[in-house]
Amino acid sequence: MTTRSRFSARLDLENGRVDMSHGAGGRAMAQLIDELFKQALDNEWLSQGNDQALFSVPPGRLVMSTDAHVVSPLFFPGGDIGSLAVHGTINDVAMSGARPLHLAASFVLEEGFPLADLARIVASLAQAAREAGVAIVTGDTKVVERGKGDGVFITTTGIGVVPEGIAISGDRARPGDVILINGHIGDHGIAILSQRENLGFETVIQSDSAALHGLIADMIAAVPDIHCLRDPTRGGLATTLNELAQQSGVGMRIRETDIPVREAVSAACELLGLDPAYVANEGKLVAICPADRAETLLATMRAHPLGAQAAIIGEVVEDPLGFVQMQTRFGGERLLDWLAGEQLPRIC
Amino acid sequence: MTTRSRFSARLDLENGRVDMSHGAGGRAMAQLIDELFKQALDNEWLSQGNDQALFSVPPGRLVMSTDAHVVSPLFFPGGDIGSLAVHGTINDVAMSGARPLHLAASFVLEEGFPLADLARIVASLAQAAREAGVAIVTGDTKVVERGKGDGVFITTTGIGVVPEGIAISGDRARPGDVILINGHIGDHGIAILSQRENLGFETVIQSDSAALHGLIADMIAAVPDIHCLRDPTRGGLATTLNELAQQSGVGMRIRETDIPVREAVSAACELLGLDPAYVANEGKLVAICPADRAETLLATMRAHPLGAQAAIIGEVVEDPLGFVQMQTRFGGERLLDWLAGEQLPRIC
Amino acid sequence: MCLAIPARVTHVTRIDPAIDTAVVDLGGVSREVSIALVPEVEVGDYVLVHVGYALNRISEEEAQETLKLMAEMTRLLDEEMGNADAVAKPA
Amino acid sequence: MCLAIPARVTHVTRIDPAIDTAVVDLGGVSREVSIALVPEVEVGDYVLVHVGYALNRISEEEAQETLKLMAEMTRLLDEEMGNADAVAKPA
Amino acid sequence: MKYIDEFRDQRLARQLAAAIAAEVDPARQYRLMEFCGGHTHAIFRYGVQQLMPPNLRFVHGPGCPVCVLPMARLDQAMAMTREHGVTLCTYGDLMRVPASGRQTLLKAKAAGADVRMIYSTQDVLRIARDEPERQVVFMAIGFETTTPPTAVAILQARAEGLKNLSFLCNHVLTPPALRAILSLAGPDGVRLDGILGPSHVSTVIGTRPYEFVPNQFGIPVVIAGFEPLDVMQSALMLVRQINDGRREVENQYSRAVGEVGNTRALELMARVFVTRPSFEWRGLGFLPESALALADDYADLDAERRFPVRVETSHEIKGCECPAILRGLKEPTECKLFGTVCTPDNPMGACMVSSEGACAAYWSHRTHMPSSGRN
Amino acid sequence: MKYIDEFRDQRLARQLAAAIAAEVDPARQYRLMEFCGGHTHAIFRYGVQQLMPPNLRFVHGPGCPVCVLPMARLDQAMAMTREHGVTLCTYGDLMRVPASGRQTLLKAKAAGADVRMIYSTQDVLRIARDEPERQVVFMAIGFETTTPPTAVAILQARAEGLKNLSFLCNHVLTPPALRAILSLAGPDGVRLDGILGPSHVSTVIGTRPYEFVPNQFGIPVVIAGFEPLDVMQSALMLVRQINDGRREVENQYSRAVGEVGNTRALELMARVFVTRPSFEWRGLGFLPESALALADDYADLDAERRFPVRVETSHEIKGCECPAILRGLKEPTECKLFGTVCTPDNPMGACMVSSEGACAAYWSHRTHMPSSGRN
Ligand code: SF4
Ligand code: SF4
Ligand SMILES: [Mg+2]
Ligand SMILES: [Mg+2]
Ligand SMILES: [Mg+2]
Ligand SMILES: [Mg+2]
Ligand SMILES: [Mg+2]
Ligand SMILES: [Mg+2]
Ligand SMILES: [Mg+2]
Ligand SMILES: [Mg+2]
Ligand SMILES: [Mg+2]
Ligand SMILES: [Mg+2]
Repeated sequence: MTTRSRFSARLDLENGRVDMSHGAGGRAMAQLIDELFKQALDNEWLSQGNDQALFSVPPGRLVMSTDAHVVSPLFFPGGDIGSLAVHGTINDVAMSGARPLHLAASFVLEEGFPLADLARIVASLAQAAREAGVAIVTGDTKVVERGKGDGVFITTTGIGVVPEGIAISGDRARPGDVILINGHIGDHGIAILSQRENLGFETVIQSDSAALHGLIADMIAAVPDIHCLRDPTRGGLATTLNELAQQSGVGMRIRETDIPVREAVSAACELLGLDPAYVANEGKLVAICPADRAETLLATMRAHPLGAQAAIIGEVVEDPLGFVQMQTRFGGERLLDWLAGEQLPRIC
Repeated sequence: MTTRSRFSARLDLENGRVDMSHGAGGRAMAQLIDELFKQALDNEWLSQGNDQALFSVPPGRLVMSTDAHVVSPLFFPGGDIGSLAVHGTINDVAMSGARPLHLAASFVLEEGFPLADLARIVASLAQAAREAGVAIVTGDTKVVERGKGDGVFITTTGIGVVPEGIAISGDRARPGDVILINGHIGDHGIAILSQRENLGFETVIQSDSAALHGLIADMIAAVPDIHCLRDPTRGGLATTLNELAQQSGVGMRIRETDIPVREAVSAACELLGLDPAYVANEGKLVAICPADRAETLLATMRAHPLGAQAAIIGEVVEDPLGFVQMQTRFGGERLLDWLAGEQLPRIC
Repeated sequence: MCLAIPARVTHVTRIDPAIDTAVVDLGGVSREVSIALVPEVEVGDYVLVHVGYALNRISEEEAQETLKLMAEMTRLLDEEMGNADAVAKPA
Repeated sequence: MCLAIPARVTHVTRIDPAIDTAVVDLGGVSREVSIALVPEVEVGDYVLVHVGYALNRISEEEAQETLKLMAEMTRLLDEEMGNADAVAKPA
Repeated sequence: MKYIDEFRDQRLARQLAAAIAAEVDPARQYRLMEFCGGHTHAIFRYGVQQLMPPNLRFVHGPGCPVCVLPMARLDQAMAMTREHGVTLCTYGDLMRVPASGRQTLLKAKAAGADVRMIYSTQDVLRIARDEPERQVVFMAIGFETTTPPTAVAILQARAEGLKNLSFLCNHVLTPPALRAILSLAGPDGVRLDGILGPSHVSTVIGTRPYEFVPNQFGIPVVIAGFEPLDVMQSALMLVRQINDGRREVENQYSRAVGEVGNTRALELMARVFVTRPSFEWRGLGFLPESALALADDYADLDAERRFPVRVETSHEIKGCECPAILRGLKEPTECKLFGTVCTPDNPMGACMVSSEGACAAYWSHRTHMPSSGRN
Repeated sequence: MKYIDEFRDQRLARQLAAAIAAEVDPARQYRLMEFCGGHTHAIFRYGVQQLMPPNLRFVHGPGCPVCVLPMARLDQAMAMTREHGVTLCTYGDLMRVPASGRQTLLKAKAAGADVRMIYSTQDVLRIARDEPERQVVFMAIGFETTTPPTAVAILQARAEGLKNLSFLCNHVLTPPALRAILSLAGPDGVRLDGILGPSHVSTVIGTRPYEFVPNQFGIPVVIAGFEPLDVMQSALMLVRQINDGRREVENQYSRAVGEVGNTRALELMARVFVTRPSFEWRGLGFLPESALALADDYADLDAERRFPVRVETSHEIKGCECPAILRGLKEPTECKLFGTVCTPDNPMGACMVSSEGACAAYWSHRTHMPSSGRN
């Protein structure tokens, strides 16, 4: 029996809206899942129609990671919540050195959300997953009353397999290690902010949202002994460096002049009184590796389209206090502290 | 370095509230995670502080399942959103016959949510996970502005391993198979509704929320050839039977008199004009097995505390239209259709 | 729409006939109802509950009478068939 | 709090001096600002932008003068040291 | 549950079925109209029709207040939310009923209207008290059963001086509708041998208002309770009247219904409502003296006066046979849209929405419908 | 970025540093107060202090409008949200500043107050227009730099006849504060050799209002831009004045500042504001003629008059040395709470909140603080 025959009228993907019946578990929900989700995400696991996906995994250690995506606005230059939800979780999986295998996606929809927008988001999610070579193998949809949500929240959870011999973890940074980044920082956060009507600025900056597992695969092929990988998302580069320093019980010394920042990002930060080091990224990674492998790693990164602007930005040092210090353009030093309070609202 | 020393003042778990800084990725978020989440969930994976959990899995096929939990109210007789988020996903994993291994948990918090309530929910989540023998190995926390959420949403994603020789799937029901349920239906939905101030009724009914993997392990040990297992959550028993009938391309005949329903659930349904067959459950499963194994399966279920009231409720029949029919108390027949529209708001 | 259910009055609160309420019980489920339409109800009465209001009292005697009548209507038959479990063949 | 940034005026919209606005550009980022405080600005001017308002025009000549003065203040030294890249030892 | 379980007894049901089978005259047809959707629901819910002999057929009447509400009244309520920004409160039954342009209150709510599903008029009063900044309109709907709770709320709103609550009255009266159906003669008319009277209505208005049915139309009536045994016993009582050639109003539901009804409820209704000269019923057209409006003394609480809106003439969905079905002239399965375009998930007519609507009842029962094209 | 990058040039910075090193007299101390938090921020952001010779020290002044706002004014604003349900708009800088009882606007917002962070007074006007049902209060704060945009908004609100917008004025004036600091003699006073004047303030008021500093106190002033080279050049200019024995107001920031300031801005300010006889500054106490209030002509737009609230006398956190720090008498590291109880995540005093506050600046710099107990 085809799914279509079960419903008397097709979903109105042009003018329809999510209503409470789409989350009640009955036929309206089944129709939403069949005509919108399954159609766009089309894979063997989803079409089985079970509440869980079954699959075999290659031998090895697994990783699992989850992220709720609550970005506002839902659509932004360079992506939308759909592609972001795929990239965000793939990256967290890949930062262990793992090859991402599968994703699960849970949607919380707000009553009244236009089905056309939902279809656009799901199409974008599907495309991002296809491009990344992972499947959304299982999912869930809930509907909350108007005023109890914000259009769409998407939680994705990913699993992946870590190749033999790889041991990447935030606690492995050692004094003497070198710190690299794969390109310009702050693009995602500034792209999101540029869509805030009340900030009222315009720029050509696009989100850097991207799936980094391909780049990472190249990197670990060239330098299996990468110590740490992490994507500097919320809280930006500064916060990620602090996390790693704290986890590893080391300090860091970063050179401001070596951090790639686009002029428009700098300019937007000047205008808003922000520091690019605290602005979110969605297609960036911080890598830490032994000093003698740094040039090889840098060359490998630069050879990949997502690492063309890669740079060595600093070194790991001994410091029981776990401080991240930055050499300013002037040769002075300042602390690159954790983000205090909130810098930017709702960026991932 | 202990996590405590990083923060100058401890979280105010008595009178504090979630504010936007708790989701901004900076130190306030790190503190929330350290002092509330990690402390309650305490396991080797979380304390590593990576954005993903790394673990080895025993050989076999894996399953993965995800559910967003948006129940309102957050606390209800017999549970809360924390325990529900554990049980709901463990059950979806276990319904494949799998042994649940690990969970991931993503929180979407509304600005202003009392930290005391959050701590209570996380404690309940932790306890439910401990009791079920699974760990919350990775997680995520986002904060949305007041009016963009509803206190707390929790998305959990679980993985599990399916033993050799088990092939449980919604498409395996065959004419002649027998349909069983592990106990009284409708308890969860009625327990939730009894908390709605505007419905204004009171009852001693408690949610049946429970993790069913232990029961299922016993069931597959006794009857490895179980064809289908599914938890009748949103949409209730009626909707679950329709899903299974449609997936398997069969019909079903159910006997109303054989379905266990508590008197208070029947009474509440009479008062509200609801049908218990459409009311949600969170600790129930529908099992379908070959007729000659049904008595063994029933006996096994009844021997488990979560199956003491188990019953055979009907049979699978041939029907290309996939109708679920019910023999009424009167010997008449009626269709037990999919839930149309919305029966109950926000029950899981 | 005209769903109305008999329930037993377990508690009556009288302040002003226009806003008096009772608590009724049905199979272990209790709820408050307005008794503005049946101010005379007493604890122990059964009332017909509709959209949160007690619509009317139910008469125990009349109910018994109705059931007796049913039994009578079918007695003849019962005897004829000699077997209470005989199932009428559905149409 | 007194954060103010120089930006180039790329567009001026004049309707009423009290509510006139300009678009300014800073390194590829543009935003609208009120010119209620500097109604005389022209396209091409640089203005100091503070909380969405142009506060003042920036004088190209004065800026050059300041830079020239800086160069002079350090010229002597430059020559003395014979090497522009010499780093002053931080305190 | 007392007064419920006894009237759902399976053994007694079989015996009543056997008694009916034994008493019907095989040579004649018994066409019994259950006026009320509550009966329709019970008949399908418990499979009562299948327990009847083949020559006894239940004919579904217009007795579902949701089904007979004309689209224009829903359009009007939605226009109030749009044009006046009111908070519209109503019973859940109405949420999915199609209005003009495939709109429903559920969709209007999704699109931003403040529509609240309530369970009791006491909830409406609470909302109005709690949100004094909102103008709250209660869309009152229902037969005489549901009218007294509205009357109580109106009086309470007046007594409390609530300035932000008003009532959009759609209460209709059952006797005029029954009269209209019986008055349709000739090819438009339906041949009926007996009527199962709406007993919950009669708890309020008593049995007397139905005397005109035997007197003027020569058709017997039994005021029938809503439990399945009530329906069956009432059917047997009608069979006996028919067989005996009697034409009376009998009262099967004597445990809750008397000759005169609830005089206090009637008195409250008389105080706040007046009869409208004419009111449209979906399927039946405009019927004289068939609905209530707020009396002039309560004009200030009348939403129609407080929030005037213009509503276009509405047109029922083409092909929907609700009108003929509500008059007992057709069965849902004779509608071309039934089960194909029109299902409970996508109802085209109101009869497919309410669980008391004939189409919805047939749909739930469709495995056994000999005339359904889908079987 | 023109007018920015040139003034951050690293080579020039080194040369300026060398020049300063060469010109200072090793036998004397140069204590230069940067009045303004913007300078404090630049000094730390670019590591300027570290480029200076050891006998030249920057002393941080009270020039952060956030830091000098007394708790009672925040308490007052929060009371307006609580007691009058107003929508409170303010610049982001204020969101995390501690008020009485460890409250902040951020926490008040989390607890349900309608607090909005805005970027421009134009946003406030937009909110008031878009939400006519809300009473919108703009909590205006800032030195003379930030005052004209408030004046424009007040005039625009009046011109548009906005009935739901009012202004809670906390604008303060820099010259009286500077005078207060310099007036403190004896053990309470701070010895200063020169002043870096607040140049963005001077874009509005010009350089003349600072003439009293050399004239009455015999201390040289340089109005200094905020880029690091501006600060360094100004330091050098002060060193030269000191070495030469000159006491003048010099203007380093001539590209945007003249002697008389922005006359149009001054005219708008004069139209809508009057000087308060006295106003409390955190750390400095009540200073005469040091703040602005709405003029009587604009009384209807004055939130203090529209939404009267009673506010208890507030007490600063015990142990917080903000008062002494704001007067230049102590360094943050001399505060016992610094870095232990008080951090940017849990600020005890306003100086730890604003990125222009001396404590926050020291915190960000703590790896190199010789006097910090934490190092
Ligand atoms: S099936 Fe649908 S369209 Fe046909 S009469 Fe019934 S409600 Fe109308
Ligand atoms: S460190 Fe904190 S407590 Fe100490 S003076 Fe600074 S702001 Fe006040
Ligand atoms: Mg993650
Ligand atoms: Mg992530
Ligand atoms: Mg990450
Ligand atoms: Mg699910
Ligand atoms: Mg919203
Ligand atoms: Mg699931
Ligand atoms: Mg589930
Ligand atoms: Mg399930
Ligand atoms: Mg995360
Ligand atoms: Mg909310």
